[in-house]
Amino acid sequence: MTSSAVVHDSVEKLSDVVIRFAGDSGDGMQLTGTQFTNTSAVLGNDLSTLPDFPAEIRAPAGTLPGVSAFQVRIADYDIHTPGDAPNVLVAMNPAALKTNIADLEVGGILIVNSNEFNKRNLTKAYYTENPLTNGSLEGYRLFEVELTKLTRAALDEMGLGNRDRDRCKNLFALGMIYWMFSRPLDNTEAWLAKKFASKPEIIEANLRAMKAGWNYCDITGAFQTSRYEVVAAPLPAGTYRNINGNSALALGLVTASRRSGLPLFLGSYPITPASSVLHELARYKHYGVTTFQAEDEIAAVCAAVGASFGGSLAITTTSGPGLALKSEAINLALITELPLVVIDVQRAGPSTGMPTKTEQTDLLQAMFGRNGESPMPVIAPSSPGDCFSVAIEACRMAIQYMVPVLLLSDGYLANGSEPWRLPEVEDLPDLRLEHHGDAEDFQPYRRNPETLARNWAVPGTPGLEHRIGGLEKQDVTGSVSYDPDNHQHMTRLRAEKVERIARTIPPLEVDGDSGGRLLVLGWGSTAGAITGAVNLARKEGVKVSRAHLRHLNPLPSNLGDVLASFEQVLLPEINTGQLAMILRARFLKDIITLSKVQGKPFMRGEILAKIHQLTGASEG
Amino acid sequence: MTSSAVVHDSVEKLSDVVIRFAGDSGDGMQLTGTQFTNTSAVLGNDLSTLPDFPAEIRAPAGTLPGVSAFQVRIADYDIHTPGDAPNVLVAMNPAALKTNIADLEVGGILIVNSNEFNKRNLTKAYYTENPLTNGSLEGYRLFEVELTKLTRAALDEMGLGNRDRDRCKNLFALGMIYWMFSRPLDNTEAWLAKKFASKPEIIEANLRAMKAGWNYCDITGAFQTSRYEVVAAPLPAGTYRNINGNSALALGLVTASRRSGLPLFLGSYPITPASSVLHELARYKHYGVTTFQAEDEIAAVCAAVGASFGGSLAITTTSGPGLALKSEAINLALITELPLVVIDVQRAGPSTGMPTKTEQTDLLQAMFGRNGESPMPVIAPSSPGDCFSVAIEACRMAIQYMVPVLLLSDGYLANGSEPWRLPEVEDLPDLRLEHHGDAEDFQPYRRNPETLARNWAVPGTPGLEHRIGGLEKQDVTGSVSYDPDNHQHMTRLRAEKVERIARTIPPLEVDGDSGGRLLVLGWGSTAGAITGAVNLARKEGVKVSRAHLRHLNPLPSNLGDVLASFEQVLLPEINTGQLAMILRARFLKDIITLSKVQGKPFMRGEILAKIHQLTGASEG
Amino acid sequence: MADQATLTRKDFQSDQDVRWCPGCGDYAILKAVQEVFPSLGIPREKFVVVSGIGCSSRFPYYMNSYGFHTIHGRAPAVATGLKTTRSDLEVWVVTGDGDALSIGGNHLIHALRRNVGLKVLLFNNRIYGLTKGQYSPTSEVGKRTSSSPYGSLDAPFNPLSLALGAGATFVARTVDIYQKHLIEVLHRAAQHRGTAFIEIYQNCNIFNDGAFSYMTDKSQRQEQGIYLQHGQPVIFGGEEKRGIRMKDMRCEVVTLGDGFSEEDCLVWDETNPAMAMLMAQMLPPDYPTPLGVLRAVDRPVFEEQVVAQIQAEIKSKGDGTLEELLHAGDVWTVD
Amino acid sequence: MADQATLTRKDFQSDQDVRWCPGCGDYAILKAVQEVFPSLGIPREKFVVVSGIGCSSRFPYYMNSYGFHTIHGRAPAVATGLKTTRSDLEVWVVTGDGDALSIGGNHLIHALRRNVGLKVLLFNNRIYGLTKGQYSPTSEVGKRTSSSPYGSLDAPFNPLSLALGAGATFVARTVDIYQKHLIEVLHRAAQHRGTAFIEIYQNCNIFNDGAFSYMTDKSQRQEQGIYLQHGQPVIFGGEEKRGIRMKDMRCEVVTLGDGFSEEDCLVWDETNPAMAMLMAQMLPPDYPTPLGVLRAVDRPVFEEQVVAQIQAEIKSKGDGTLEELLHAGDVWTVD
Ligand SMILES: Cc1ncc(C[n+]2csc(CCOP(=O)(O)OP(=O)(O)O)c2C)c(N)n1
Ligand SMILES: Cc1ncc(C[n+]2csc(CCOP(=O)(O)OP(=O)(O)O)c2C)c(N)n1
Ligand code: SF4
Ligand code: SF4
Ligand SMILES: [Mg+2]
Ligand SMILES: [Mg+2]
Repeated sequence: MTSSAVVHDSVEKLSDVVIRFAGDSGDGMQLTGTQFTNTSAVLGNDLSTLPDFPAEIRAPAGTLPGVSAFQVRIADYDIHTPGDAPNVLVAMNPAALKTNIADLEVGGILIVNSNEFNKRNLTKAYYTENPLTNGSLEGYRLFEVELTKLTRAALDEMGLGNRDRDRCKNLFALGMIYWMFSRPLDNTEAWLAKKFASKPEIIEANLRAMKAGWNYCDITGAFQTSRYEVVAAPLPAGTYRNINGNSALALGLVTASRRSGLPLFLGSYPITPASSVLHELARYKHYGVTTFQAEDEIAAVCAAVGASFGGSLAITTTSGPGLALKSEAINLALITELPLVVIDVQRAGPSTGMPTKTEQTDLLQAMFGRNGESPMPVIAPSSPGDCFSVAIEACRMAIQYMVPVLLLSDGYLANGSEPWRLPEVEDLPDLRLEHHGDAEDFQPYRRNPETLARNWAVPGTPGLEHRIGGLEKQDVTGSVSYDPDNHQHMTRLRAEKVERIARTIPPLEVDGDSGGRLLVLGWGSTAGAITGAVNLARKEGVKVSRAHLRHLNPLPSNLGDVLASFEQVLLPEINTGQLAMILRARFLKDIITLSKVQGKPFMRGEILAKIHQLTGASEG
Repeated sequence: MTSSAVVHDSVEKLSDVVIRFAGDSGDGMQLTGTQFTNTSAVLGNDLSTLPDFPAEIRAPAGTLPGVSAFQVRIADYDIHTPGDAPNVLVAMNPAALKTNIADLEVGGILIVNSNEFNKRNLTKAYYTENPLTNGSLEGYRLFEVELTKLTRAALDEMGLGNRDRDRCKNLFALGMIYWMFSRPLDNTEAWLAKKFASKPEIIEANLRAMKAGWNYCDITGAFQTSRYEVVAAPLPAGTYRNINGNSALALGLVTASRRSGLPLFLGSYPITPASSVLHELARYKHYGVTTFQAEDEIAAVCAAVGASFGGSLAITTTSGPGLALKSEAINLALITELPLVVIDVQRAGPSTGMPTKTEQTDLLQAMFGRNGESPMPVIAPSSPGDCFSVAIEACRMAIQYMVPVLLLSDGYLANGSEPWRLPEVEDLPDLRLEHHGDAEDFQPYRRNPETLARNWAVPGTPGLEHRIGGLEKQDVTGSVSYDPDNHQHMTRLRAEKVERIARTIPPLEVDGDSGGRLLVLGWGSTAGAITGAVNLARKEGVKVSRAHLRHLNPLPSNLGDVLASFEQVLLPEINTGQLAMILRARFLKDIITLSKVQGKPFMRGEILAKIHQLTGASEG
Repeated sequence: MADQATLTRKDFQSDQDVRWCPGCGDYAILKAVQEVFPSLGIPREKFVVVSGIGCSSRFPYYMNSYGFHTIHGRAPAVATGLKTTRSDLEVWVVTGDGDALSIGGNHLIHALRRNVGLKVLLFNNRIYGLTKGQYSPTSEVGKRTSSSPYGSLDAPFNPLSLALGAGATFVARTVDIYQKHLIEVLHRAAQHRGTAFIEIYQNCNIFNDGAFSYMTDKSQRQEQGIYLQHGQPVIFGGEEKRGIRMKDMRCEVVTLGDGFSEEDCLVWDETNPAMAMLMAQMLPPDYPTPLGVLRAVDRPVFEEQVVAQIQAEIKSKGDGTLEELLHAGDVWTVD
Repeated sequence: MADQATLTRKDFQSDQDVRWCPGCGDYAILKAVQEVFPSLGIPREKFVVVSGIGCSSRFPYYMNSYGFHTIHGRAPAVATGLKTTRSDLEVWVVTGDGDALSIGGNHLIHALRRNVGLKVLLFNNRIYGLTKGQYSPTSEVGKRTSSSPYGSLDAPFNPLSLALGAGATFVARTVDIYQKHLIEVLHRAAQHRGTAFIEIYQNCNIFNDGAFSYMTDKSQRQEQGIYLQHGQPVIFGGEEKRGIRMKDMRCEVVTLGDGFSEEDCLVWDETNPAMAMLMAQMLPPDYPTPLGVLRAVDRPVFEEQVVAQIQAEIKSKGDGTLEELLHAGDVWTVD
């Protein structure tokens, strides 16, 4: 909680605050967090969120595995992560307290629903003593609120049972936090009205609970010394919406479809945390989108390959274990040189691993997890909003170069959200293709001399009848060929095609000095934490530069020069050093890995500590 | 054809000769080659073979895709490859001539069945003129033999139709070559007698044809100036048999089963060139071997995982596309820490590629083709015979460390053969395990402190009931765990377990000076060609050392020192530099790749040329 | 180590907290299985529960037997490897409609044709529970879910027909909350040699609540369910008894008394493939739902044959030695 | 570019050399297909032949239409993606018994339940041809092959039963060398809406020669084959006419004249599921082999529904614009 230290009207202005809502999965914490986020977004804060779902659908109420949390950070300046340690923690029950308290900053605000701290719930959370009374929470600003009781009381007149009334506890909590951070209620009011249009009773109950929470603070003065304000961040002018990574992917794909004039086809099989891309796209039927929920990942990618053969912009979405299953079929797209975008929303592995947790451990699988020499472009978004343009870029590469492309997102990006400035439609890339193939002297493997893309002649076109398949093909004619020299040639050609993409991607930009002591390099979802850490280090006077890779294959052509310009290169990865391996091999430069494999994103502090260590800077 | 230049009794002594039999796939060339090989083996030659099958089962007779060839090299000294260019080519029809003549050494002996050079066959082979008469074969020692006519004549009295008689042409050719290389017929006679025990007519016909071939040469003096002898090679004393790589794998697996006391289970789905391991093992039922031909590769590996859970020594065999499919399930073995040996007999990719051709392009897939951080041991045999001990070593690693192990063979090793000295049973490693698990205080993930292997407690053992699965597991207890630190710990532990294997593998041995200008490093099936090339270079006085990696993960602990001791390291690979990438990343040393991706093994000459180039030596 | 003679339900309860949603039908099935296992007279260590991925597939963690929570769709394949090499074990497979029929369809039908000695419990909740509610291969057409906001279009599988078509030797259907029926069917399955396939209707109260209430609602149980009994006429209904008779090779519901008597009704025969198929294809709302054993026949059991073949070879050739193995074929000696 | 009105067999012959073994049954099927395509009145560019991997799956290379030789077992999945997005195309799938029923079993049954508009030609030679002769999921028990030197133990699938169990709307069987029958069945399939599944007995003269000679031998054709005709009594046999009648819900072979007449025989009904199942399960040597169309019914076609749903949404919401897409939901403006 960075205080700007301007206190007036007993409202303290803050620059930056991190709030975490934690409760039972039945407590509606995701909704609470999302509402707070949206309201803050409309107020113009920059923000970043981190939901944390339990692995079980609905573990028994009150248990540790049943805890669901949502962290949101709002700021009056440009931020990049949901924050390391929350400044405010709302804990709806003992289990939520137990699993989250360790993260709360020392001296942080802790609001608990004291009604839930009964024997039964304490036991479920494996507390032997009541933490509210045994002094263990002394380091925090603890506010005990009888949230259950107060919510029930607020809804007394409505004639609802206790179960229904208890469902509104989260709105009571939201009301309190709205009060504490001086947020208006109207945004959530409007949302409730729309969401439950057909159920006026629910709207009413939720509204009452929220207002009761707000009034409780206002009237009782429970938090009188603690009312804050975080003013709007100076974001670039434009229209914004709050977006998570998977939604942004879906929008990007539909956009690419429209800008290329190719119908969008998604073949997918549900898997956490990728499923919501399927869910989103299934809603865009009026954009001509076809979604196909296949019987498994193999059928999903195969159907996409079939759709691509038929002329669609074909996509398949999955997570790590699904990518493993798709690898054989991806190679079919690779050898038949059909465009395909494969999206892997990474999660913690190996095997089923920790499905709801994030990780960047599929990079090497994406690069090399196929039989034979099978290079393909790999690209990764750096923030939830960036998923939009990365999706478009993946589609561009796929159709312009007639290659399957791998897009590596992750669970953190998928579920995390940030304000996203809507692009102007006319600024979006034009992806229309020149018409391929001419019946006179048509050859299926004849190539565009610049991109080396082969002709994409779709069935139904008279005179261009041809056959493709997984056997090695003679260049130009596309006939099956066992000729040794042709195989060498085609192997080289498939690699060359991918390498040529480098001509169309921007050089790597360095933020800070273009050379010197230390470069912190990143890829994918670590961008926010790295930027945050580097900014903090700079504030301390440490000289450090920063760069972020979007294209992982091919790499930007200036990367070698950039790396050579720095004495040290630090590469934080949510794996054991996968990109580092690729760069070390390619550039024979000692890349220093900062590895974290805990199913969680980096905290700024962790990267900052490493920067300190490498630069010899004090822990200042 | 290296001549020792000792001519007596009009028989020229040769040190080394390469013979290729080529004909239509119906002509029995594989049989002919195998018989010549076996006879030579019994005579004590060192030898090496290279069969070359057509991709089609039986392409129309006389066509180019229908050509089947078998190359064998015999020598009176220790050799390592089937030879670069044949000295003798037998071409049974125009198509066989067309596809093979380019390889024959200048001045080499060319025997053709002139009866087949008719209009029809010439057209099928896309010859516009008859090569026998247009002077195009002038550079060779051409012998035209009316092989069809002579064979028919030889069987005249037997009352067989022409079709049956023509089936014996290959034996006529074999007889000729036996005469030419002064080999006895008895070995083949015995084989025929055994093979066709129930069909005396076939034995008789084949025998007559073979003898007719022999006599034809002896009587007509067709080759009078060309009779040769290759005497026995000074092989180490012992009992030998000629073996190909897949048979050696099968024997190694059964041996590991016996030496460990664990029943062998193979789950497999047929795929070229791996299928024959399944075929061989299916014959060893009286060794208690269970072979399961599954519905697909996924079921095959899953069944193996199930068998491993049940206490079997579990194996799955496949080739590249199949490995891609198995990757998800291999990770299940990895996270549940169950022993499993995965054998990939590599073939040319990507996708279906060129299924009958060889390649080393699955190394990166083997290393990295799984979701999440999933390190596993990788090992590769260097010759057909070496497959035996590498199979045993793979089993050792799997059961001693409770890990899935990847064994990378390839099509060249699978089908190629060499004399193999039978080991003494008592010299074979003892793979018996200590009894795992004790009902008192049993924990499924408790570990051996030395190997870090967890307990392998098999169902049916009273008191050791426990559950395993693909979710992340708490160390020691094996309970499902989403704890971030535990995940980090287990990730490290799974890697550490693989690294610890390095303690039990021998240091890399360098053949030649242990440091200096140039090291030629290899892995897998390139061993023969590299050894051959290095030996040739040394004969020329070039200083060059050689080393061969058997363990690719973990690498031998002294590898870094070895690489550092050489100015240059050359790494020939039948891929675009996959191992080089791993070594470059690990040791930040510039490894020079010699790449060949043509579906064919290296020729010594190709590697020698690169050695020349790097050492600045003349073309020798 | 509990003595098998005295095994009770408690012996099969593991120390893990059960983590299904409160109210989930899976609890009832767990209870029934923990009832049945100790009653079979088999030592606890002989039981192995193998599952895939899904809510249902968490099952092994809650059973204090050996257990293997494998990967999505592959439980029948893993179980086949286990049972083939360890025919002494009791291998039970727990799977969901997505796990068994979507990604795992192939392994399931292959296990059925091979007749591997597995008991396959398919928890059919007509939804993907664990991934939060997408339609499954048993969801009815037109189902609105997160992945089918305008209604699903894929015609569902009929799991019993599919199993029958694949050559299953034992096919049954029961319901999570019909404890007695469920336990009876599990007992029948436990006795079966070869693959026993049991579809268990299971309510997912979070994502597909009430999927089976058309028949499980107390008022409907008699009207909407046919409880098949081998050798008995197919009769159902509460007050007003009704029956199924054959007409022109199709099933017809008739009201008894109304010109029809018990004699006109089909007499249930578990061994008749045509009857099983017809019964499997009786679907609501046109027909009541058949429950119980639709098919139970004897056919050679895969793992028994595998073991027998190995034994026969050992008998005919002798237990192979390594010496023999290595020296087989053409060998020669170099001195 | 040939004019569809005048298309002939030649128009569908590609320039690639056909590379099956001389004598392979695949040649006859190729010939029949090249006969049927030009006769359908559909332009050549509308045909796509999609295959998996196997000898049979080389088929597309020999057809001068669009073609896709995909990967092992996945042809139905690739074809589903193609047909769903391009319902204007005629998508024919060529597959083998290994390709379709071993590795590809799941995709096949899912295509059948969805009723995607594909024609699936399963070349059943009861062997893995391309990989040189291992037993397949349709090989008879006890088959000795390279991978089963002591005889295979896996009970085979009955492809027709499996397809019926999966909900197939069109199921037929024919034989490579019965050109006329084959062409007739292909014509019927071409007319069918939804998935048409056709098992074609195909002789692999290299690895499984004579697998069907028990019925294809000239002398046996009448005795061993039943040529089903919708609406006709099920009668077969040469001199001595025989028929199939129903008894206790099982099929029985009766000799006509011998106390039985045509009237006693089952009248074939392509729409009756029980009949189809019974007929599918009639196996030699106990029964003659049924040929022709076992099932042909109408059910909503997958890709038509998909297209209709998209059209309906466009109609109700208007063709979406990018502006709308991006601006949906809560937006706010920063000036
Ligand atoms: C390879 C793979 N693909 C997808 C998933 C995601 N996934 C987990 S369970 C499941 C479906 C579960 O449905 P069902 O089998 O019906 O079980 P239920 O949860 O309904 O009991 C899916 C799609 C996965 N874990 N692994
Ligand atoms: C993933 C994969 N696994 C295995 C193979 C090897 N393979 C190719 S075709 C085939 C079986 C062919 O049998 P079938 O489908 O009956 O076709 P047929 O050759 O008999 O026409 C197999 C196992 C492969 N190409 N790809
Ligand atoms: S989501 Fe449904 S099936 Fe899964 S545990 Fe909850 S109620 Fe049961
Ligand atoms: S192997 Fe059999 S199926 Fe394959 S082409 Fe030859 S005869 Fe035909
Ligand atoms: Mg389900
Ligand atoms: Mg076949």
